[in-house]
Amino acid sequence: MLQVKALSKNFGGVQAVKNVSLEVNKGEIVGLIGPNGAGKTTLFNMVSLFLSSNSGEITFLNEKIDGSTPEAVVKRGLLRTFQTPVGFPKLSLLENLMVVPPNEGEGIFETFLKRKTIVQTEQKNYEKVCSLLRQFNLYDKRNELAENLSAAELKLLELCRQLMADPKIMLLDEPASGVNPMILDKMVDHILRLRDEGMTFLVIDHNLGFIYRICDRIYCLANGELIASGTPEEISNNENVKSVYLGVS
Amino acid sequence: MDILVFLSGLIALGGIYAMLAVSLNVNGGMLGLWDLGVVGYFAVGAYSYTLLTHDSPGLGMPMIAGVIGSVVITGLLSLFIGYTSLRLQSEYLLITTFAFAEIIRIIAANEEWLTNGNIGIFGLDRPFQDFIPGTIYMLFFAGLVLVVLAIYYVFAQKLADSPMGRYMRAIRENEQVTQSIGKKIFATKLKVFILSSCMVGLAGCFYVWYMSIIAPNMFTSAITFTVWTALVLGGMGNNRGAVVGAFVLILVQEATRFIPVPAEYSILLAGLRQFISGLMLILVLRFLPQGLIAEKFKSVEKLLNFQQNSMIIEPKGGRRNAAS
Amino acid sequence: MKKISLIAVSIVTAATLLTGCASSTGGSADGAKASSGDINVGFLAGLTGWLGPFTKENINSLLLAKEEINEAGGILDGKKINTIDVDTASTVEGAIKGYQKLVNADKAVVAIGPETESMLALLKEAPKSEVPIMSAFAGSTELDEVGGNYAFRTAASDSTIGEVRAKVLIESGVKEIAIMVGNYEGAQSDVHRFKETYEKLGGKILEEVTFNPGQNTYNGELKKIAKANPKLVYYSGGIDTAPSIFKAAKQRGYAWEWYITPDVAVQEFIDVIGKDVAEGIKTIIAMEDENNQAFKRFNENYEARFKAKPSGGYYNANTYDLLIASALAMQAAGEASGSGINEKIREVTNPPGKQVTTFEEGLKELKAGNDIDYQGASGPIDFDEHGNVISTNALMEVVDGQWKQVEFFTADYIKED
Amino acid sequence: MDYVVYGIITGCILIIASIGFSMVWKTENFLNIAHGQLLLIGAYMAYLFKSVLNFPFALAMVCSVIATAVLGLLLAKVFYFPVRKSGILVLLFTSIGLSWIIYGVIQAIVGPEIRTFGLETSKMIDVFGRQIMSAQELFIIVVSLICVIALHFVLTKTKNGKGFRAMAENRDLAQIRGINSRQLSNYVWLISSGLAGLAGILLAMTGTLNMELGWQQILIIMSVVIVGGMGNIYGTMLAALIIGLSMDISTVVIPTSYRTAIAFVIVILVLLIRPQGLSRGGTA
Repeated sequence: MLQVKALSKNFGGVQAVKNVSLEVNKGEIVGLIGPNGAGKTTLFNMVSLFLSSNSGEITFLNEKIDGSTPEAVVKRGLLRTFQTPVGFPKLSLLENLMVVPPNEGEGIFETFLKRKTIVQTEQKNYEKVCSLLRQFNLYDKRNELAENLSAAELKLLELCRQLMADPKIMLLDEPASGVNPMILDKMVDHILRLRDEGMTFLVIDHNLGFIYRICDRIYCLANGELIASGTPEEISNNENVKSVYLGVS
Repeated sequence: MDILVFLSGLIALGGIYAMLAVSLNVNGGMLGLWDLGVVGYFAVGAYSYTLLTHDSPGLGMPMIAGVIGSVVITGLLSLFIGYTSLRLQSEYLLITTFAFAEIIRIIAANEEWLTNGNIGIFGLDRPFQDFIPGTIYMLFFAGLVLVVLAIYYVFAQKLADSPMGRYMRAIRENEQVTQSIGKKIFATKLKVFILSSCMVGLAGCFYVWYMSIIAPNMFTSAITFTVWTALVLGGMGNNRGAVVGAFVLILVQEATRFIPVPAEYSILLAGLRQFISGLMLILVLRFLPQGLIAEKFKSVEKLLNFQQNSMIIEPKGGRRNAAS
Repeated sequence: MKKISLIAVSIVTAATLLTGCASSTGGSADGAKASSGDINVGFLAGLTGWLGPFTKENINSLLLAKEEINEAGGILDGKKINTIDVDTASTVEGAIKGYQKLVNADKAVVAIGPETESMLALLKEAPKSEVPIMSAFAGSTELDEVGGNYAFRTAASDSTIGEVRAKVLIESGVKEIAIMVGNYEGAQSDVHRFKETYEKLGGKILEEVTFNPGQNTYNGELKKIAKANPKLVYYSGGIDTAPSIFKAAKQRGYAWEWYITPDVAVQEFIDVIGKDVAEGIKTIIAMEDENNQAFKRFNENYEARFKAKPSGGYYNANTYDLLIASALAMQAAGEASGSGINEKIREVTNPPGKQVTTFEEGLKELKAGNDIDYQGASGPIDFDEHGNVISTNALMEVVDGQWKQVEFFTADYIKED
Repeated sequence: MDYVVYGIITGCILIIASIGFSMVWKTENFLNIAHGQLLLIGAYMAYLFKSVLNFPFALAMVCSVIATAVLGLLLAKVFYFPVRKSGILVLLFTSIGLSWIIYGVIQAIVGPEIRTFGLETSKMIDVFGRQIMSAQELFIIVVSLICVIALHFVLTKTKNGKGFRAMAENRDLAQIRGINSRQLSNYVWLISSGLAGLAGILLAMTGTLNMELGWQQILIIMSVVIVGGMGNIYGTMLAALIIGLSMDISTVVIPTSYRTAIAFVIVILVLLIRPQGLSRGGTA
């Protein structure tokens, strides 16, 4: 579903990502691990087109997408989350999610000319948002401002928000960091459930336990290079991976 | 009666500034664009109107054509400015828009064939001036300003309460996340920027009417700072705050004129007025960083009347502080 | 709720301040309580901003005129004059706000002081409000043919003074000059008619450089002038830029003769650019002959009252005359009103009539029922149909760090050919 | 050729005026509009020492720079430090409010008169038989050179200077490494205000002391700093020279009345071509 071929990125002489290739198939949960500064987030940024790559190729749903815009990629169903899930702090949860689906009312003239359509769309979106919030146990807080949520709740909200955009694949940037074990279990449940419903994931995280629990396959990056790939078992026994992790922490 | 006329003069001016503040709130407050070019669009609006309606220099067109023309011309210019500068972030955008405004003023001062240079154009007509006696014209004019201000307010408020307003606030809050959910941020910014500029341009026509003269030195950066101050004072992101901020600022500045002092000390007093404006701004920012009226939370459910029966409780910290 | 009440409080405070003070007579001079019979006269000018340096002496001149009037017993059977200073911050917006305050809140009968742009902005407003606007230093040619009804000025028009200046230069054999002009209305208007007349009379402008006030240096501008290699340079600009320009020119050894705009023909100018640099700089200024009695008397009184000499370039005598003439006009009209002034000001200042030079004399004659012709400290003060005066002019030069009158030209100078 | 010299002189004053502004921007993260009014304070302080207290000019300069530096720090402590947490916009507008306060106070004290230091007209200096610049202008260039060198020394050799550079490189990292940010901040405010005071004096030396000085200069200062790249000291120096040179050289080609517009056109061009300014500064 998503193929990355020989992707590289330079930052003023520093090679952040070197010649990385990876692949994610439909219905898979693929992990991406590596120590700080390994180039994981840079890779994410390039795949989601927030950052242009120096060389290499990204293919999504059998079409080349590099050179396109983040918006266009989102439309095709590739969504990403961010490491620090601040979202829209001064917007309520409802607003945080209601803003996601494309809405005809998001124009100046439309606001005044298409009132009826807007209300209909809003009604539809509202119901979708509410059911999503119920699924994630956030419904009671729907009128709370996002800034009043706990870090873990924000992570869930982040997930919800990206789900609102009907993704086919989701790139999760550290969904488990700063999340307490109880909520982490829930997060795992949510992700697995979504996978069962047909979603595909590419996940970055430092929490190896979490990654091993959910992932079908794992890639390991260090210093911008791919040093290992395989099933969780293979990775957990890989000497390269061990040395990289031990060497850093 | 005379006091009324005097106050109506102040209200007219305060109203014009309030129009500017509401326009600025659309892009500065709700969308979070740091636009220091307000006076530039103001000048372009005022000059386009004058040059379209005045006989020489100018085309001598009817007033209404001038007003429409000025909005269109301001819009086109802001399309150009916005297209070139809106990709820049915060401070960079601030300086670029500021630079554009300065360049507009310098051009107005130097291109004599077009604008009559520094001398400007004077004795400009006001709407309906032939039908209303001069002594009470100000009353009428203040009324006209207030009506248009009300339209501005309702318009901006409707926008704020719509999905568009929500979308704009989202961009203000977190541009990156907004982009990650597939929104075309640049296009939206440009649209709102042009809208706001057009609103400022229209206010420019009112300023011309109020002043009855147009000259480049009416359009210094002091106006931009005054409008921003009014908005920050009143509360960013909040249309009510914008209006209140503008009136409070103008009224307080004028009120200081009435402090009775001997002639020898009038220069001292003049210095003191600057001091008071500055102090007021600092105190408000220190103790009410969200402005006099903070941007208020409005529930989606309430706005759309989804759950008329249930009470919607305002969340804690329910005032949005746009000033950070 | 707390915040809303706070706004409410601030608005109410502001409004109370406004209306409360508005119903009283506003700023009363000298801290003295203004009694209800007093006549309010407004001084509407930029006390701050770029006009600030001009107006500080004018406040004094007006004070002097006021005190003379009040000491002579006031007008209309003992009514005293009361001046109210209103700062426009040197902006048109400030002038309009200030004028509205004077008219509606202070019930002033006349607004003395606005500069050119503010005059232009208030031109239509004044007849409606029936409160004349009078300027002592709005010299712009733009005002040449628009005033006369509720708008008067004792400042000589730039066009008159420009013509005089051009003629003087040509007659003294200077046929080629360069011009440095500040990028603002006052400076450009000053140069406008001069250039026209000078070229008509056969002079040649070698180079004209427009400069912006407030720059760090003006070397580039000066170099441009130097390239044209003129003998004489005409400078029309502010006092703030003068030191940078004149000192730099002197330093670089440019031995030009300088003529400057009358606005900066003040002692301060010599002080800021230095005596050695200022030596020999000339100007032609719309001023009464320094041997004229009224002018002498004004200067002496001013010096005695404020312990400083009035500066010619700040149009102090012109400001003084405006108030005296207005007071006489009100006396003649028999009522303290703007319309009274507008109606009678020509009658008391223009011939025919018995010539008077002080308020006291004028008051006496008016009371005796005689027609008068006020001869002011700044000149004969004869308003034409557009509210302008034809001024007398003086050629001034800096000698030993002082402005000295070198030559005097009567009002007829430009007419004789 | 002469225009190049003029440009360098203009640029040198701009360097002194802008560095402090740039440093504050880097450490405190906001545009300190009141920086322009610090120039005004410096100039009037020097006037106070020179013409009222009759100090020799050199001593008056030093006293004024020190006084402005201390006052600048004090103002920062009173007005900026308490609102630091409220965000950039609040700081920005506090600085605008502070500008008005300073302007109003000085206006009330000194009135609108225009003053000068009353210095003698300086001689021209001959180089190879050509008069290049006046002694006064040479003085300005020398003073700014000394400042630049001194600043470079301070930034590379002293602890606080290193701290500043570390902070300029990476704010978060510097805090992690335990750089005393309070002490550093005081230190930046002192240097920044002192330099502003010096710039004010230099400006008043060639021209006049007038109330509008602060407002007039802050616009150009902002342009310089933006062109130089956010908070980058060396970039700022380069930008000051470039803007100074282009303003003066432009007078050869286009009407002098457009001189100030040149600075703004450069700003717009630079931002459109290199949105981060001339040198890499890295925004947050």
